[in-house]
Amino acid sequence: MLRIVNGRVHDPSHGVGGEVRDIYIQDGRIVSGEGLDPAQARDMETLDAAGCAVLPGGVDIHSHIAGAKVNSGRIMCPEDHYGHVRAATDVTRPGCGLIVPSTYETGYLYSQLGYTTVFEAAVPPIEARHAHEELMDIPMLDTGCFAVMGNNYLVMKVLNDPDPVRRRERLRGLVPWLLRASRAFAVKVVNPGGVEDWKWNAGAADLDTPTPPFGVTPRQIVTGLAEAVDSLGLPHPMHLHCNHLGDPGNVETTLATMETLSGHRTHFTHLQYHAYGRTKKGGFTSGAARLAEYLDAHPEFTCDVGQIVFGNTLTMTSDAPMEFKLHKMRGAKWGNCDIEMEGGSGLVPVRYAPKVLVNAIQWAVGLELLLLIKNPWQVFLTTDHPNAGPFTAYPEIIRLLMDADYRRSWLEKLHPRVRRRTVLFDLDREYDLDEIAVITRAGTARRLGLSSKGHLGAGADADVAVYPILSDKAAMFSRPRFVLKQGELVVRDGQIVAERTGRTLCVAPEGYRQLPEDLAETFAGCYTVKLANYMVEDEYLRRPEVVPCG
Amino acid sequence: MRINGVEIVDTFAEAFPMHGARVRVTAVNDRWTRQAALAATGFATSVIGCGIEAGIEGASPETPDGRPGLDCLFFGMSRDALEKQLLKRIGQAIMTAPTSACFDGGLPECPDQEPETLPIGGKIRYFGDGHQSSKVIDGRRYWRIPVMEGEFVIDESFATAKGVGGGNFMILAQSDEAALAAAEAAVAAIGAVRGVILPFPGGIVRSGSQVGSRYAFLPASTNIAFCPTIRGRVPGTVLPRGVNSVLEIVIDGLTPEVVAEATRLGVLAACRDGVVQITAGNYGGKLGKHHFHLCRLLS
Amino acid sequence: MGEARNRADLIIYWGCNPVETHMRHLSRYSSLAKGLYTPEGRKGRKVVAIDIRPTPTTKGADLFLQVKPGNTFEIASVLRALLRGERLEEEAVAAVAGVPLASWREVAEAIKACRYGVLFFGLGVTQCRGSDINVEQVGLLIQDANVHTRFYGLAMRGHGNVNGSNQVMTWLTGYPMSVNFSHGFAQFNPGEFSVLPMLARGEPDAALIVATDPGAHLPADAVRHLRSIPTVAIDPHKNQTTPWATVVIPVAPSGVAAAGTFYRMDNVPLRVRKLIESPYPSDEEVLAAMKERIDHALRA
Amino acid sequence: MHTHVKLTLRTPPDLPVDAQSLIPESFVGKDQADIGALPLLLGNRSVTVADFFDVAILPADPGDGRTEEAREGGTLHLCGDLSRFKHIGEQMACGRVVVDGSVGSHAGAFMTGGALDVNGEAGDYLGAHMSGGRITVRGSAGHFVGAAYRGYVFGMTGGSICIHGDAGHMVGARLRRGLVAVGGSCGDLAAYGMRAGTVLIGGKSRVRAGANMVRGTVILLTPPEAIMPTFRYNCVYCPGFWPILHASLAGLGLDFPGVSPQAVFESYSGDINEGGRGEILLCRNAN
Amino acid sequence: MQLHQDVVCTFCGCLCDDLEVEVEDNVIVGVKKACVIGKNKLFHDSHPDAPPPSIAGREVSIEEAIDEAARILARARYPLIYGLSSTTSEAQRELVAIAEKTKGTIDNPSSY
Repeated sequence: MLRIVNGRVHDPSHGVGGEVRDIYIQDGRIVSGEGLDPAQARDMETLDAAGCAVLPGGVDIHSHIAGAKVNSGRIMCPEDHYGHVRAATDVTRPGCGLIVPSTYETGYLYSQLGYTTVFEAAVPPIEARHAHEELMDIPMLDTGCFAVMGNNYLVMKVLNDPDPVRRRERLRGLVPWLLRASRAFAVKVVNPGGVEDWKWNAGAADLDTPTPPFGVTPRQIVTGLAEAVDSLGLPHPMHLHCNHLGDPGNVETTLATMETLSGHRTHFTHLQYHAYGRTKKGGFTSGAARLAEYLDAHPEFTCDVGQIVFGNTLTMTSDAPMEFKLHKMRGAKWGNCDIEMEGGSGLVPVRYAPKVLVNAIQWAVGLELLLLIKNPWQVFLTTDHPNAGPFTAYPEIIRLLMDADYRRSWLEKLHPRVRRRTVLFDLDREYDLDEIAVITRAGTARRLGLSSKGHLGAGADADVAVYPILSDKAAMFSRPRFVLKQGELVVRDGQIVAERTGRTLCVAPEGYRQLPEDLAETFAGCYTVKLANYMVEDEYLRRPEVVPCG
Repeated sequence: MRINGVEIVDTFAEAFPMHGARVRVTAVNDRWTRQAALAATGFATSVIGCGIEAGIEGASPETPDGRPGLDCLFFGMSRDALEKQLLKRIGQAIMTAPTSACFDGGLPECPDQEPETLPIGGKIRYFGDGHQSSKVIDGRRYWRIPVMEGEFVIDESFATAKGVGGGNFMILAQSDEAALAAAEAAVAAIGAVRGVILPFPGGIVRSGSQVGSRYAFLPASTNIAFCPTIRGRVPGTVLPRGVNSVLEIVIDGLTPEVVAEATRLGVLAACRDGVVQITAGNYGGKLGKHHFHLCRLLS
Repeated sequence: MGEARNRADLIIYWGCNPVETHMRHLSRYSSLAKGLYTPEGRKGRKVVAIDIRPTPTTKGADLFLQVKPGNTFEIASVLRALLRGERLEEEAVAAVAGVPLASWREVAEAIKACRYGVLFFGLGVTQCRGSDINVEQVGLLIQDANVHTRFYGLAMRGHGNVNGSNQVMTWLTGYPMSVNFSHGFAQFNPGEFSVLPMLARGEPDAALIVATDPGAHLPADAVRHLRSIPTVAIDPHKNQTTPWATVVIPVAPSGVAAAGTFYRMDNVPLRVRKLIESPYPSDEEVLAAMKERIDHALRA
Repeated sequence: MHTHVKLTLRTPPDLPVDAQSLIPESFVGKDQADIGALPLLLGNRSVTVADFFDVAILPADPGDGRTEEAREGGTLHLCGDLSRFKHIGEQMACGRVVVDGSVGSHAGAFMTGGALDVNGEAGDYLGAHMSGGRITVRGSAGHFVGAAYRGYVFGMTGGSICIHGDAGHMVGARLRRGLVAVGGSCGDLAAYGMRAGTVLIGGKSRVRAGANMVRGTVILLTPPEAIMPTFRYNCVYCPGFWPILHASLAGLGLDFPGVSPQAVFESYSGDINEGGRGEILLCRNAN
Repeated sequence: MQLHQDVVCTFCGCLCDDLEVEVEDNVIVGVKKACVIGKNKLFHDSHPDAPPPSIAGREVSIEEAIDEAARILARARYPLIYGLSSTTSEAQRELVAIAEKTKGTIDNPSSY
């Protein structure tokens, strides 16, 4: 057994807000200290957390850490790696990179911030084997991945079924099959219909733009999949990247999508990129307030922000058409990959600069969402790593949320017109540690349906992050005193002291065990791999853990 | 004091600080170098009417492109005025001349001043309409502007320094022939001095001026105290009897020292037969910062 | 390649000869395949071939441009210029790579006119004068093409899992090839840390060769250096390296007697299976054991 | 402080050596023992300067003291065949490194100031990413002179590199600013993708000079194998800056007999795929 | 006799995954759908022509050969690890780990 003593515990799931409590750990889980013989407690291995905040390990709900497009990003940007290297030590392997770190480095960097669980947010099923291969090589973290379905041919074929009952039923069979084929944890939808549209060389998809070849609309795609996810009781709701990412005025599309989905549990990802109003001349303004208002009235919705971090980064998304647009706009390097019948992906390096008005507005919009949405259980901290910036910037963002003076000090560094286009600098709200705990672990874990994560109650996974309480919150969260992974000390004073292999989280909802004959025939007709070679085998899951459906 | 029988009045020339720059014009041969330099420094006798004072200082000791070069000095009442005129004159008179190029001649004689530069090439480049390009050689940026005959090369920036404008002396002579001969001799003598120019035609001015006028619209008017034809009716005349013609030499220079030296050589050369007196113009010492006492210079 | 099969109405084979080297490529993935939106198969597609000599692949093309060797970069540049609508002066650029400009115009027009084009390029592009810069230029060509239509490029990878080796190295080290760990972390620099120049400079003092046959594939001077240092060869078969290698370790052939993952040329990973039993361990098993022993030796 | 340190190589190593420590800054103010203890990486193991070199601290050489660089940062004098020593002079900011012998790759890479003089040959990536200072190589240099490491958009951003002998492929590739001058011949893709600056090749250049260049000037004093089809012919003229550059090169010790300050050049604009604002100047006098 | 369906061919980058392979007595006796080269490779891989484990030409056990290889690589000061092209990503991972441990250089035939 092991105990953490004298720390101020922030466990918002249990309403514990900074009281000094001891945490007891046995066999990788948190156990109750009640009735423990004091002598026995004294003999335990003890970590002294005096002057520290004790939080559950961080849970990242949306990040890009593994798979084909991440790896393409690594190849595309060797210059990101040269200056960020980690030499091998007795406990760690070498690593490099910041924006697209190598797999081991990804695990180490997350762990050094006190994160213990991270989800890869976009995996096309046909490339899921690759994602799992990389996830196996990310230590320190429990991981899982989301299977992209918003432009999947089979999904659209089923959605095209005119009989609503049969359509629902078949989707309830197909979605679990795709999740199992890719050993994924949740359903991801990226620019529904829009990627397929792009392959036909068409313009951007609106909610009611029919998508070839079936003429299924994005509205039909999102409602169909949301219904399926609901009825299957998946632990995590549909994880939705809306249409028109990054376009001025896209807040209208986002609101229309929300209205369509109202009543369905939905997670809107990197909402910052979908929260732009439009000036008369077509310029950017913030639409964050309208979305915040909508979320305040709709507890079934959650979002993560995708907060912009100033500096260089690499955008990578399954939203291939958006990436091409970005490439033409910036004249930057571009990579693209169309994935057969399932989607696409693109890569473009970018630099977000505070003096560029659009970037400054994007930066403000993310913070506005975090500050305007009243209930912290509905909004989560992400940078959509690495799209809006690397996850290593989380401590800096936390400081911006917890310190209004510091936030205001940024005004002079930004493009002057940002003041007129946003309301950020009129907001005085400051997050407290409990709220930070919600947006970085408790809230994300709950939204992911992970009952043993994001809290410190008895029975929880003993994933714990202990931070020294400092007035500079960026410093506080960038160098944890201790991090425990499944009850073992892995980070001390910000340094990796032990390497641990995490688990792969997946789901196993009831659905098709085998594709029905017509879909199998469709599969054979449009895929270049055999059905028998499509499903990801057990060999690709390290320490799998099936999270039950509700 | 007297030199060669010419009286040197014990007075001083009063001169003002002016902002100066040295422009080094090169071209394929002496002829085209001179054409460009003449055009650029033409109609630049007095800031009063021309906005700038300029002249050809002499042959360039060396040129960046190894071609024949002439150094021209430009003096304006402010850096702004200087920049405005240089842009016009280089753009209209040097860039337009066949085979020309234009460089910053530098101001080595003014090492004590804070170095200030004007972005002359940096602005003239826009004539290239987006097709201009620059070349940095040994840390110095040159602009290359495509022109119909080839390309026009000009330094990005030109050094400026505070110099001296309005150094002068007057040659009071018995006849106009004598006055002119003396003035020409003075101009020839001053030609040996680097760092100065004589902005008036051939270095000589006959219509010297006084500040102000009885007409509100004129800032300056004819220097009545020195005009022989109205000697009898002007109470403040300074002309002794027997003076029938006066010519003035005006000197602009980069430093007081070179102006003084030019004055000294000029006066000495002007002390010839037929010259009655040599004096200088001033405003009682109230207006100008620089005073050049003739007798002190010559003793 | 699913997209090539299902969508491509224009296929360009450049510096590759899949009919002889990737024999089922045409029927499964490209010109001859019948796909979802290409039910007519070959009839519904335009096929262009660019190569330095006629091959069975070029024979099957609608348009064959026989080019002079070593001009990949120039060809890509001219096609880019044509796609960008740049003025090319016929008097100066009468021919590129020995082919009249008019023919390149035809190719550029075909790209502009297609609905979905795919360019397959092979060693003729990647291994000719300019190597990696050629690939960069072909990449720019593809970008320029996407201004007009959807256009996609894919390198025809040779050996079964050479793409996998790029992928694995990239996620573990950050780089797809040519990585050095002298400092304890990965340094990447093709040329400096590439096998051919390193051997030519005589730098390595020991070598571990797995699943390739340098004795057969590398130039003589490179082999000479390998033969002068302790060399470990791991291979399922006798080859031109095993007779002289210092240590030879036989293994079970992957995909026949050992299971594991291979990456297709378009990055789709597939699991290869064990069909028969081998008396020998797999590469993975041998290397895992070797790693442990190296670790032990280094810690000792 | 004025330092003059001389290192004499005893025996050339048979493995590559990473010699990042061989810059004047590492030596200033150190005694013989400290200098001998400076680290080098031989293959994959750490060794010291003393393992390879005889170390001598010399009185300030009045001859070296003449150059501004040496006065500011001291002189490091290396003797012997250092062709397996990589990264000599890398990141140096001041002072002077003189090598009597050849150096390996990355010499003077990321240099920001000072001077590196190699009286011998240099390897690949000479002066890669350098932003200031000057490099002179009496012999030949390898590939990627002043170029960018893979992934970067820009290579060298300032300073000058002067090679009296030949150079390999990609001379001045992705140059952003500065001068790369090669007295002898060079390989393919000189000035590839350059953004601005000047690349001059005295001898024969092979193919694709200036390919994908955005701005800047490529000066070829000897006719190349071919000019990229994506360059358009302009005219024949004497560029106004050429006499100035000619004099500057002469100052760097690069003389081109037969190419006068008034030489005329064929001018080409390109690369048209990148906007066509760059130029190739092809000397006419030479033939 | 065993019939394996949907077998992945490992010869080239196409990885055709629809092969039918017949195995009898641990020997491949039939291959369908593969191209000529793929078929030959499968037969070749099935054919026992493995080199005997050896050190300096002397036949040894596999274990001894691995020991000696480890000794060579642990001692090396600039080892080169090369190949990787026709093996599994699982084996490639081990090779990267060996390169890290021996502080060596790792490269594959796609380098230039």
